[in-house]
Amino acid sequence: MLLSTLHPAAVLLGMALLATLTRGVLRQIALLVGTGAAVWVVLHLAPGAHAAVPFPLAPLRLLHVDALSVVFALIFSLSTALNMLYALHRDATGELVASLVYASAALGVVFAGDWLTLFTCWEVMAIASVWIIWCGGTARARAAGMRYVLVHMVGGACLLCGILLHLAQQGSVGLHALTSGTAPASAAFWLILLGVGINAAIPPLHAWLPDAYPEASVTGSVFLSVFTTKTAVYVLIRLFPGAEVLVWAGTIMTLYGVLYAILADDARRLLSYHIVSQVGYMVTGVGLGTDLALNGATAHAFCHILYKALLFMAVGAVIQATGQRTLYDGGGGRRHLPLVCGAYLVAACSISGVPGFNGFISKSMIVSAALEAHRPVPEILLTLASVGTFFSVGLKLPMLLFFGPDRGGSVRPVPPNMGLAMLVSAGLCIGLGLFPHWLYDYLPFRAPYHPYTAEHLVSTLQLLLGTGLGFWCCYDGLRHAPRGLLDTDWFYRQLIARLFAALVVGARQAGVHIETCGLSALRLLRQAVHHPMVVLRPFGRWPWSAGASVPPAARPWPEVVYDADRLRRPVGVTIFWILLFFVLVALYGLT
Amino acid sequence: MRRGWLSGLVFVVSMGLDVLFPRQEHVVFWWHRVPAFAVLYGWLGCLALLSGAQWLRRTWLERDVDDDGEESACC
Amino acid sequence: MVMTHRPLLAILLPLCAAGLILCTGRRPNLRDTWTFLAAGGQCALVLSLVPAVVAGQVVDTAYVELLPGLALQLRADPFGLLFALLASGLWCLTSLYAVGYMRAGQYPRQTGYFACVAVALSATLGVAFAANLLTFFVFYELLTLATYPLVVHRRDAEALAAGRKYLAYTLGAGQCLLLALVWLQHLVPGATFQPGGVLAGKAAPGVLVALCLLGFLGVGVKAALMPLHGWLPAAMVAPTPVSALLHAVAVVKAGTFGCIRLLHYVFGLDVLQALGADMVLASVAGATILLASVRALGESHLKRRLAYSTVSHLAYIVLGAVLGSPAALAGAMFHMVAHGCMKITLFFCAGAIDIQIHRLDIATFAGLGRQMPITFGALTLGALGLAGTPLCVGFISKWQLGLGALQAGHAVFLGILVLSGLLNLAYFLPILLTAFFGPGGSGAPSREARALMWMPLALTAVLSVVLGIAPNAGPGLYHLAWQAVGQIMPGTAPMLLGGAP
Amino acid sequence: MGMLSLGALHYWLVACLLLIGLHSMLAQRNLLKKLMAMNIMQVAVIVFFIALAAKTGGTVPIDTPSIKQVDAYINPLPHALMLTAIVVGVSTTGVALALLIRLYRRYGTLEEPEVLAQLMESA
Amino acid sequence: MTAHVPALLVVLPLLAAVLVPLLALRSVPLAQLIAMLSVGGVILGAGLALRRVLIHGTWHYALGGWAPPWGIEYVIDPLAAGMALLISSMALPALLYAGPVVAAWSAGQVGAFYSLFLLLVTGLLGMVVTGDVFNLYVFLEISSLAAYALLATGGIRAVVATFRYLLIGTIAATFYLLGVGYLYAITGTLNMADLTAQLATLHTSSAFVVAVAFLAIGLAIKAALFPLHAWLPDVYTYAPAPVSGFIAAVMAKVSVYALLRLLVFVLRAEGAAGQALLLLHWAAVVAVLAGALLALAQQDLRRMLAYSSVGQMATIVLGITLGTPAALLGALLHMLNHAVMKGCLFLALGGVQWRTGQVQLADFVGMGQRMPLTMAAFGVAAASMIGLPPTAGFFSKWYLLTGALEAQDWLAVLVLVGSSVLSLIYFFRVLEVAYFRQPGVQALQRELPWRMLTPMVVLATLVVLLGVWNQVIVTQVLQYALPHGVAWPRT
Repeated sequence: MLLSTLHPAAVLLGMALLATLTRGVLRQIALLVGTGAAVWVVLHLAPGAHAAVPFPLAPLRLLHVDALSVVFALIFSLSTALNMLYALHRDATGELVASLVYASAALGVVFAGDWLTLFTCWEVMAIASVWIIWCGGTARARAAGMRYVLVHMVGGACLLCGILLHLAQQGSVGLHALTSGTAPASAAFWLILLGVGINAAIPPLHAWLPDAYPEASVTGSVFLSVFTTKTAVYVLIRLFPGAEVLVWAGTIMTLYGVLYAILADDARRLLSYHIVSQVGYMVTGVGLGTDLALNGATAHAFCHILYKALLFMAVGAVIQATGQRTLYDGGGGRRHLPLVCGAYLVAACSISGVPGFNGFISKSMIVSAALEAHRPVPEILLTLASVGTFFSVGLKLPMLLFFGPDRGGSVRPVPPNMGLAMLVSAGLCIGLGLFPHWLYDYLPFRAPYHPYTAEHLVSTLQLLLGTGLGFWCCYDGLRHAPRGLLDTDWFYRQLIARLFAALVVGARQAGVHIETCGLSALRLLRQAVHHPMVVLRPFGRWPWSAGASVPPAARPWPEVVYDADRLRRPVGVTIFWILLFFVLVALYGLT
Repeated sequence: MRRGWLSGLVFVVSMGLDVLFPRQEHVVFWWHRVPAFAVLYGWLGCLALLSGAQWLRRTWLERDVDDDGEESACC
Repeated sequence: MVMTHRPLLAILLPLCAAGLILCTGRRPNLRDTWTFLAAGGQCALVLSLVPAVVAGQVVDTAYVELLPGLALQLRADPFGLLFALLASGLWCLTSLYAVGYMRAGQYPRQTGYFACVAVALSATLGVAFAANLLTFFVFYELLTLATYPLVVHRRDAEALAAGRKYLAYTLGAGQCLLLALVWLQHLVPGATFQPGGVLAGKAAPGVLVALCLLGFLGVGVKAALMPLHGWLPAAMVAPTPVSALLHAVAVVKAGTFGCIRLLHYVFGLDVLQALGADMVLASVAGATILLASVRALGESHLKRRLAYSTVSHLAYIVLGAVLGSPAALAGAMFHMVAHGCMKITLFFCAGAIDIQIHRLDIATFAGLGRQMPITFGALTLGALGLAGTPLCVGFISKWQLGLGALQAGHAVFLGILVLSGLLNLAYFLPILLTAFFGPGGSGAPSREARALMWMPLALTAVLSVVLGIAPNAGPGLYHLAWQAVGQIMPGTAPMLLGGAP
Repeated sequence: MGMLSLGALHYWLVACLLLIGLHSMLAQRNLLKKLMAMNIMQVAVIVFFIALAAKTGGTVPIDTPSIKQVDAYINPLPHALMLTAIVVGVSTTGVALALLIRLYRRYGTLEEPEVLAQLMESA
Repeated sequence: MTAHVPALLVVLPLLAAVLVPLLALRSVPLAQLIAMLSVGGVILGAGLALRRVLIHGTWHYALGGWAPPWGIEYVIDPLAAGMALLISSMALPALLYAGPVVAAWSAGQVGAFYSLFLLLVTGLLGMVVTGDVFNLYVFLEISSLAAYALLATGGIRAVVATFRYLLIGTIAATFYLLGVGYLYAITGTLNMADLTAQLATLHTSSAFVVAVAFLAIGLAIKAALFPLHAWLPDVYTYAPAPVSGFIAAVMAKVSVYALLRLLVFVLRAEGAAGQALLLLHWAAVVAVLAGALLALAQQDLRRMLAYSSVGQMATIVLGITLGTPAALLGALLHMLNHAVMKGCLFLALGGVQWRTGQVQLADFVGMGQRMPLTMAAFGVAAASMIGLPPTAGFFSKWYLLTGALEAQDWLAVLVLVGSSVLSLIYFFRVLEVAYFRQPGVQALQRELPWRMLTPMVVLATLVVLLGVWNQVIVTQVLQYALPHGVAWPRT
């Protein structure tokens, strides 16, 4: 059946093409239908379907369907549809096309069956996403986008090196887990891990994320929050299940993100840091590597995409309505934007893992996996991270943004499509929270899990309660003027940038210097050549030292002209030479 | 002051609950047996995270906001 | 062994065209018709050679003996044909573009311009089809002479200075090459290009070193290896079509072509490896790749930035040629094509911008991308391709070169390649950023250049994507490259992975 | 050989003449004197050749009935050569004098430095 | 008739030289026609002679029936025949070219001019074909005297230059004569072949050494070998165009020919002759570069060409003194090529001067538009001087380089390459000014009359044809002109 091997990315690419050709309502309808169709196509993919294409470098396996890829493809296409609904009112063709290409590239990564396809889609994602950021339109967006794309290209370069090394070592082009072999981790292993790790925003390689995501447009950042990191998680699950280093990397991620989120002032930057933190859970899950953990990572990715998108949608709606970006210059969203406020709270509950919301059913999977794997430190630290999550996203942000004192200011109405998108997302969050098996049925690995047990509920509620009390106690300490935060991007934003600029300037000056030196040497030489006799004079009195002001290009012939009349010697001189030569020859002959 | 009282009350109540109905499953590490550990942990963790974060900000992470605007070095 | 005169015809056709152009200078339309006819005819002739060569036959042409045992001799082998296809194919597009450009800019001396370009293309084909070093040298010098008037086309002091620099570099190098040629003839009388080289065991190491030095000085200048690159940025004073066709494709590629000919058809890689010369050359190429990219970052004038980028990418080719693994060599050969397509696109765009806003300072492009979407779209494709982004032709060669570097056991050169890819982005992305997202339009609102200009550049941009997705499209250039590699390194079955079909 | 029996004296004469000629061509500033020195030099060569021809007891090589045996005559060939040389020398001198006349008419002097100086000014 | 071709080569122009002045008084065009016809006859004769000697080998011709070694003998081998052909066929264009130049003169002057020119040709031909060393002296002086007179017609500066040349030239001739005298003293013969035979045992005696020294220096002066070149630049610079075109092309070469003939063919490069060649080699190495550098220094283009001649003559001497087959072939080929291209250059330049009165580099701006054909001829010849393929100059450079490599004389290799680089610079300089500089005012095109244009265009064409056919020339003619014991091609 043809449909079973139709690549969903192709559908989205078609949509992108359509988006360039059409305008207005027609385009809106087309986009909704098309993105919906993509979801439908994903659902109808035949498991194990293959689509291989011959290519001179290596045969391409564009479409390689299995349970894992289907889950990610499902959530990607689903959230594409939702985000498209959210962005329906925008008329920014460039951003729409970039978003669709971005999404289809993510789908391409998910279905890639070989290294070459994977890398190709990987690079396309980077370019499409930076296009979205640049569409933010501000100077900050331009600068942040440039940093973003350079970082990602470095990641791509590492990935390419790793892939080439891997291929040069063992010929097969098919994707397979690099941790399966008992061989010690090779250079290829680390390079690929580095390349993927940059996209997964593993500290200290994470700084591009909070740097760039808040700078995109309201709709753009919603798209951005979905794909890059989660495709990285997917690739980690494919290639590095059970890589010990990931356990610790993930654990650190969770706390790192939380800490910065507590300090963050910009609403979307706070959410961005929470992407780091949440992805940390998934990375830990990948690192644990048990079936339950991998399932947990997958499920968490699925739910995370939903509620994180919803968070960005809600904050975006606030920005759209009031134009305020940071937490402190406003509040009272509750009164003006009740729906947005409600949607936000749903998402906040989800991310905080409140029972009944989808965060609860996925995050707890990973913690329990850590528990079953007898890893105390990750378990306790992940719990601590969820405390921080509830603190900053569940309490701090809404307190300041929605329930704070109303500073007035005009409030534009939120477009209906935005509201609809938020409603649907919120519904999905709650639905999955209440009926976890909707999600669990799709999970790739066989690991039964039941989140709703008494103890689990009790302990979770206790934890949340404690956190709430803590927040209540130190609530006043949170208000302060917005201040910038130093992060690891300082290294390339300041250090490397300065060094690099110095290098460029230095190289240029060196080149120019060399050329000028060469030119002046040539001028000297030419002058000497143009008037050989003057070479015999003492250096100081070289006549051309005077008129050297004119640039050499303007002087095809020299200042000092060879004047035969001045240099004509009496004939006797020649006769002298003749005699000298005669004597020479005669003596040489005679001796 | 009210906050202190209330926190104490909640803590005591939950500890009581935990003592009355001790936990059966998922008991892997010692702290799973500690009564009302979750509440305490949430409360302390919350304060710890906040103060830790503030301390970090004060010691290292301060920077003025406006150096985001700079164009990249390559332009 | 097939005897045919088509290579000869492909060389003579533009010469005749040059004559006609000079005669019909008074009537521009007729004059430019000759250019089109010559370009098309030449392209057709070269294409007609493809089947025989792909079938593995050596296409030889009758020759005249100039010196005892040394003849002016033409031969079409896969490598030569690859270069010939590139040059003649791109000439077709460039001739369209050039007519549009010269007329839009109301340039003087168009007759002489088109005549010289025709002669230059004839010389380029001669270089491509040369069967021995003498023939190569003759056409190589002719190429220099034919391009000089194009460099000084503006006739002002700057142009003349640049022209002087150009001749000083190229003809000086010609003398070195001549000496190497005489010496080679002295050592191996009547030597023709043989895959695998002819010099093995023919001379003492000292002599070989000297010969190496002379030969690579000779071709290295046109290949713009780093100490010898000075002429290329200076030559950018020429009209943009010249920079596009000659200083991005014909002349500089003739240099790299000569490098590969010398390396693999005269010296033979094992001879160089015995001398240790290959690593020296590789190091020079590697240094050039990086340094030139850094210099490009320092240039704010678009054409000069492109010139330094050309320097860097030519070094890719030389590097791939000396690494000595089949994949690297194939990558080098194919990068001649890849870089040709992409860089000519970029120069076309530069020309279109120049014609529209009369400025080439990158800072002045702010917002121009929204006014000239086709031009800057093409520029985007070309730039990304040069950086080695997948789906563009540049990726194919970069992949091959990287894999070849690993096969040759020199991972460091893989590092250099990817680093240079990043540098490429670093100096191309700001252009796109300024053009598409820069604040506001710059001065008077501009629009696309005339169709005769944007069509060719769109075509080349599309071409560089099509070749990136299907490298064997059309005459099967990628396959030709691997065929040549197969001749040079017999028994290297092009492995599927990183290899040819 | 016979020619040496005269002793090397006349060769010294030749050498002296030659050197006198060369020296004054080198040292004299007047072009006319240079010309005369040139003639002296040519004379030296003529004497040299004639000396080659000389032999003791030989008479001028004119066929006289009284003398029958060949070696009573001196070698006629150098004389023949020198006749040519003299002709050449005379004609050279003639051309040179013609040139000198034109020089003198133009510059009013035959002192080489002055002529060169005037060339410099006329440039 | 064909039996007496060797004599006719000399006698024909001599008779014409006598006849022309008388005819000129009657009708100038007729005189010019006769002059050209006689030279044409010589070309024909030289061609016949060359053909014959290539088929039947060296041609010995006893003048006036006196058998050698007593009588004077004319010996024509491929080299001599080739030189004769070269001289006469360079004379014809110059004569044709002279027409418009002398148009303004009185009939008497015209007659004198042509007769002197024919005498010059006679002398040079005689030097080439004679087999007798003293006879060579006579012809040397004939050619010199005619040359003095011709050169002096170039104005007052030419007179000064000529007088200085006369003094130096006479010293050279005298030295040559002394050398001949010494050879005669120790061998008692003047016939070249006989000398070779006699000297086989004598080339160690001190008299021989002195003789060689005299001969070598005398001929080196005539060949303007740096630093004995001082007479040449002024003479070439101020001579009238047709004269300089011819003299610069062949005269010095005939002296080099004599040098080659005597030191290599007659004296077999043995003993002192070999040592003299060695010294000449070093002198030539210096001279090649010195000539090129001094040429680079000049702003007066005639003087530039003159100094370039100094360098090129030295190049030929270098080839001869290297002595390997390829080097000798290169030297001979370069004699031919350089004659043609330098003749072309001087004629073109003289034409420009005759038309515009300008010879300074700075004045050549826009000359490419004003006199396109003339400058085109100049350009082709210049390309050949630089040694760009496929012009003639490239191939002589090729053989010379090969010879230097054969001899493994790296210094010579460097010098040869260096000189062609320098010549590249000084000739390109002219072309750049003439073609690529914008003239301030658009000067209208004023081309030369056909009689001046034809010779230079023919020579320019010849430059290319010689390049394309050099293979034929080398294999059919020059390799038989090599001194015996030097085989080409080596196998």
